[in-house]
Amino acid sequence: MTDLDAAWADRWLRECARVLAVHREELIDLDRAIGDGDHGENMDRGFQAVVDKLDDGPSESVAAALKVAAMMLMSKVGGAAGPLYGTAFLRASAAVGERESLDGPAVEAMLAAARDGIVARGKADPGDKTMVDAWSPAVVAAGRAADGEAAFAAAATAAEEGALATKPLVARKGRASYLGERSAGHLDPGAVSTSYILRAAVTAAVSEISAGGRP
Amino acid sequence: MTDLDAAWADRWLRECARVLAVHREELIDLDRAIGDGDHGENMDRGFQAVVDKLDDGPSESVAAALKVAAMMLMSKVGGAAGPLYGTAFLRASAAVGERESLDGPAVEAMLAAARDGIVARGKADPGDKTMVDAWSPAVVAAGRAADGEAAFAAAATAAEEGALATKPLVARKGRASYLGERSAGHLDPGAVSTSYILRAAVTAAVSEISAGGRP
Amino acid sequence: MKKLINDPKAVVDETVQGFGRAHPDLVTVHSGPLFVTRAVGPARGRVALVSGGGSGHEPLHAGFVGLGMLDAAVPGAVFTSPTPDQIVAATHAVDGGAGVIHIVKNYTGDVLNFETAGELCEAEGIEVRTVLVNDDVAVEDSLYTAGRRGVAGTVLVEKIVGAAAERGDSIDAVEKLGRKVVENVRSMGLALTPCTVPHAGKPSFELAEDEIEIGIGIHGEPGRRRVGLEPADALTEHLVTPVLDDLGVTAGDRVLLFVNGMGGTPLSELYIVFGRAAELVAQRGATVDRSLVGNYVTSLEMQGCSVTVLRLDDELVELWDAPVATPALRWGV
Amino acid sequence: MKKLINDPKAVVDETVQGFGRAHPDLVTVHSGPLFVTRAVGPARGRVALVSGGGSGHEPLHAGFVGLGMLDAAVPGAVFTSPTPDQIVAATHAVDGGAGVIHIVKNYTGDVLNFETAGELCEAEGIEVRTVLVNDDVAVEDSLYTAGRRGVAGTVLVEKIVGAAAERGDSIDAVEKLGRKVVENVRSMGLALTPCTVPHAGKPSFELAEDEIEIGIGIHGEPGRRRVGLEPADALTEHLVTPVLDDLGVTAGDRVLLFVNGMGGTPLSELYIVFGRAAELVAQRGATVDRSLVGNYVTSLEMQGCSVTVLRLDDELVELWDAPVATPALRWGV
Ligand SMILES: Nc1ncnc2c1ncn2[C@@H]1O[C@H](COP(=O)(O)OP(=O)(O)O)[C@@H](O)[C@H]1O
Ligand SMILES: Nc1ncnc2c1ncn2[C@@H]1O[C@H](COP(=O)(O)OP(=O)(O)O)[C@@H](O)[C@H]1O
Ligand SMILES: [Mg+2]
Ligand SMILES: [Mg+2]
Ligand SMILES: [Mg+2]
Ligand SMILES: [Mg+2]
Repeated sequence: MTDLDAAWADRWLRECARVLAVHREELIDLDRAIGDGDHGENMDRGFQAVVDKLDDGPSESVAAALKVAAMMLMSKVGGAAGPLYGTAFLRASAAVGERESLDGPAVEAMLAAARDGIVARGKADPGDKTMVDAWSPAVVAAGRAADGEAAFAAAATAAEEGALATKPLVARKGRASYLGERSAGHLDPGAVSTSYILRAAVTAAVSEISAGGRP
Repeated sequence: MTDLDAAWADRWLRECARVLAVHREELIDLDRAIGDGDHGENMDRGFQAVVDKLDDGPSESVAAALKVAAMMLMSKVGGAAGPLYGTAFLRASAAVGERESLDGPAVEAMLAAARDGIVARGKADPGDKTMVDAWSPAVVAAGRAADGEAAFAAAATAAEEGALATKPLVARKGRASYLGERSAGHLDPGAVSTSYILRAAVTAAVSEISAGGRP
Repeated sequence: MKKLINDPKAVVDETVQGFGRAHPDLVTVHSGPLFVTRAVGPARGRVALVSGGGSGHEPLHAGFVGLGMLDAAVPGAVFTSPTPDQIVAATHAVDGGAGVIHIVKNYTGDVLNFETAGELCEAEGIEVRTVLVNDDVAVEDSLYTAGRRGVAGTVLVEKIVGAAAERGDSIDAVEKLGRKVVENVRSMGLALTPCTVPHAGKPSFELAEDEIEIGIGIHGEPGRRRVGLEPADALTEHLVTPVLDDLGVTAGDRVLLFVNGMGGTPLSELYIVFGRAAELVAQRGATVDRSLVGNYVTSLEMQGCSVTVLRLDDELVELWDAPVATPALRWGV
Repeated sequence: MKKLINDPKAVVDETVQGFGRAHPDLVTVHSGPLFVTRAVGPARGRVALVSGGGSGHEPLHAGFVGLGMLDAAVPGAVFTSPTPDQIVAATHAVDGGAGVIHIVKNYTGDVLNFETAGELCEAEGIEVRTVLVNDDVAVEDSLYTAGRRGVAGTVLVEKIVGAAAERGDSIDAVEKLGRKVVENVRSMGLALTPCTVPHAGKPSFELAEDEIEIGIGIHGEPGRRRVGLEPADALTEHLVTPVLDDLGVTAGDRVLLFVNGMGGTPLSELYIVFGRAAELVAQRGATVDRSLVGNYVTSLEMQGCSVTVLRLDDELVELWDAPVATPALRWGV
């Protein structure tokens, strides 16, 4: 079992960048279907900027790494996802505080803070077909695990299921809501990118070899 | 053998309108290949206007009918073809003068006057891939026939052959000339419309039943 | 994907740089972060106007920077709202001490980024007010959506509010006027073809040769419904009727009628639509007092158009007629 | 064929009527025969300017009727020059006794119809002079062609000659100035897509997804050659180099750089082209003193652009900067 420490946090963010680059086109296509086709491009650009920043040197703490991510996402992503993920990582960083590494309850608290930040900014309810539909079950699932790695594993799986469950929903927030009934039948891109981000935390915990940026 | 008189002239112009409406798309396509795709539309619009004018009542003389055609073509066709055919019919009308009906030499003189008018306006030489390549052989062929109907028949056939012979030529006048070498391999639309106009004169002579306008 | 571009990632930068080179007398381009201001300095002593949003809608917004209209424009990536740091930098650059108005189109992304920027500016002592434009009547059920989108009406808001800021109105007055214009402007659009975002490389939606998408926004997103290919007169009615109904235009009203091209539609077709739209306005007994026809709020190379109607009164007419000197809209000076 | 039109045969009429309705303060539309004049009466005591040509190039020519530019415009059928009776009627309507200049793009059809009209006007005692615009360097061998075509440079001729007519220059002076502008302006264009003439219903030519047509005119006619899909910078060079070479632009020259859209190209792409074109001008040691970017001389919905360079001197700059108030070009008033 790996410590979810500062080095892990750096690996997590780099793994996010790798995975989002891999899934760039998929997220673009999901967003083309019910939005404006930029989500994959936005996330790829944002996390690539995070990696560029991390290249300056290893982060001093988990909180420091998460704060770097927050600032870069906020200033490089734009669109709806930028402020939402930016706020999520900023609140997550604050929730982690001085902790050197994360156990199960700390992961749950961190994810809950992130989710609350997204809801505070975006005012979406569960079922509105947004990234909240991935974050909410993730927080609940994380609460059932004892150690940090298991908490993230449970959260990622719950987020994946939450993302899949957005398919039949009619969107009520964000750009997809303009489609009305026509938004049903498609996955929400932000919920899918959320599941990639949480799964990346597990990958980073399992494999200690840093994944680097773009493949 | 029919008299090429005022009634024939009216039938000729109506037959032109009918035939050019039938061949509207073909002439558009020929002009799309090496020009701007309006020749069929221009000729159809122009001769339809001639027919509308003729509907006011039968022409008093061959010259009068041809003058009506000249004025309507000049004011309804536009493009290169408008002034060229307009001038051709104006000069033809003048060449016919007071004649009540046309014999072979009169047809030759009329076609020569039309051709000269086109050359005076457009300054094209034979071989430049223009309507002149249909008119020039038509004038020569008409000179070999004794009666008017035979003169038109010979002229129409020569114009058809002249039009076909424009295919390999590189255009040196009109819009097609901008294509340079790429103009070779296509018939000149104006030469083709000329051959339809001359053939219509024969049809009008053979069949005394007026063809009317648009089919 | 066939476009006059170099690297899809550099499209916005190269566009804005070329724009700056073409209009050095009117605008200045700032980089790191990217924004555009008037060529003259900040708005000393008067309210300044900042707008922005995703790129791909040119000339919106940078084309409307200049005397009598915007003080700064903040271009985001294509169809992606700009980031707070860009908006903060632009707000700082033009603030002349009398406060800054942010004109924001109602999209979640724009709202969130401008909101964040506004909080940061306020924290630094700049008074910021927001005028939210939401003129798109295609979004019917705002209870179940993020609310109506801001579309072509934005140009009218920027022009009229800009004239008020230019003549020295207070920030309260300018903000109030902004809300008044927003309350009186409505739009609706349609598409004949989709558009292709450079980084996506694929059309934003598929549309058969005989289908029209009605109720589109300005981001290449699909609309609310499809109809068959109909004559321009019928299509124009699909747009004008909901706009006039929603705005409640009645006999005696004076309006500004704006037919906007989506980028790939020839001007000739916009005039055909304008002619029919003007007839429909006249049928209600209202008068077209002012008009605007052209490609002002576009979706890249999309073919289609939108119709915008603004209810006028003497004040709005005066401000509409006031001098404006921007790259895309100019008169009186 | 997907277009915002009603009857293909009525496109020109409906466009011009809609145009007249949209700009009643600037222009008046006359029917039977069809032409457009300024809303104010004839050009009393000064030289009047009439231009015209096939429709489908909007805003050319009617969009340039107004103070400081044209007195009348004569629209033909789509891509078909107008007829002599239209031109004669327009010339009559604007003649103010000091003579009329016909600005004619060099196409056989336009030349022949304006020539015929000019003869008829002269016979009625109106002094008519013709300024023939032939700026298209894509037509190389004018010995073997109908001569160079008139394309986007026409706008610059109309603006500058219009300013001279407006300030009261004599017909000799205005005609001489027209020739000077023509001698100093060159253009070249390319297409990414063809266009579809409404009455033809089919694209004017076929172009693969990775082909560009270089050296096109403005009537949807094919160009001189095809190249593969290249970045905007390389494509811009294909246009700018022949233009600068033919005009003989050298170090120290001042130029007006005009990037014109063919109708379906987004403004953003035109600015990318402008940026590169300006660099290429600078590389020769010349200065871009004035600029124009936009869809001014179009080919319906064709995607593509042309680059025009006009060599400037103090006189031309002064006339370019002079006030103009037309639907499509406006400043200083
Ligand atoms: N109000 C909201 N609350 C939570 N998430 C939202 C909200 N609005 C949008 N989103 C999320 O943002 C995603 C879209 O992000 P993105 O495409 O990058 O931005 P934009 O919609 O501005 O183009 C959606 O799939 C959705 O998950
Ligand atoms: N200078 C000329 N002399 C004789 N015929 C010409 C000349 N220029 C063009 N033409 C004829 O005109 C025809 C094209 O007519 P049309 O398409 O109606 O006009 P435009 O070329 O103006 O579109 C050509 O096919 C050619 O036969
Ligand atoms: Mg999106
Ligand atoms: Mg033609
Ligand atoms: Mg977006
Ligand atoms: Mg033509």
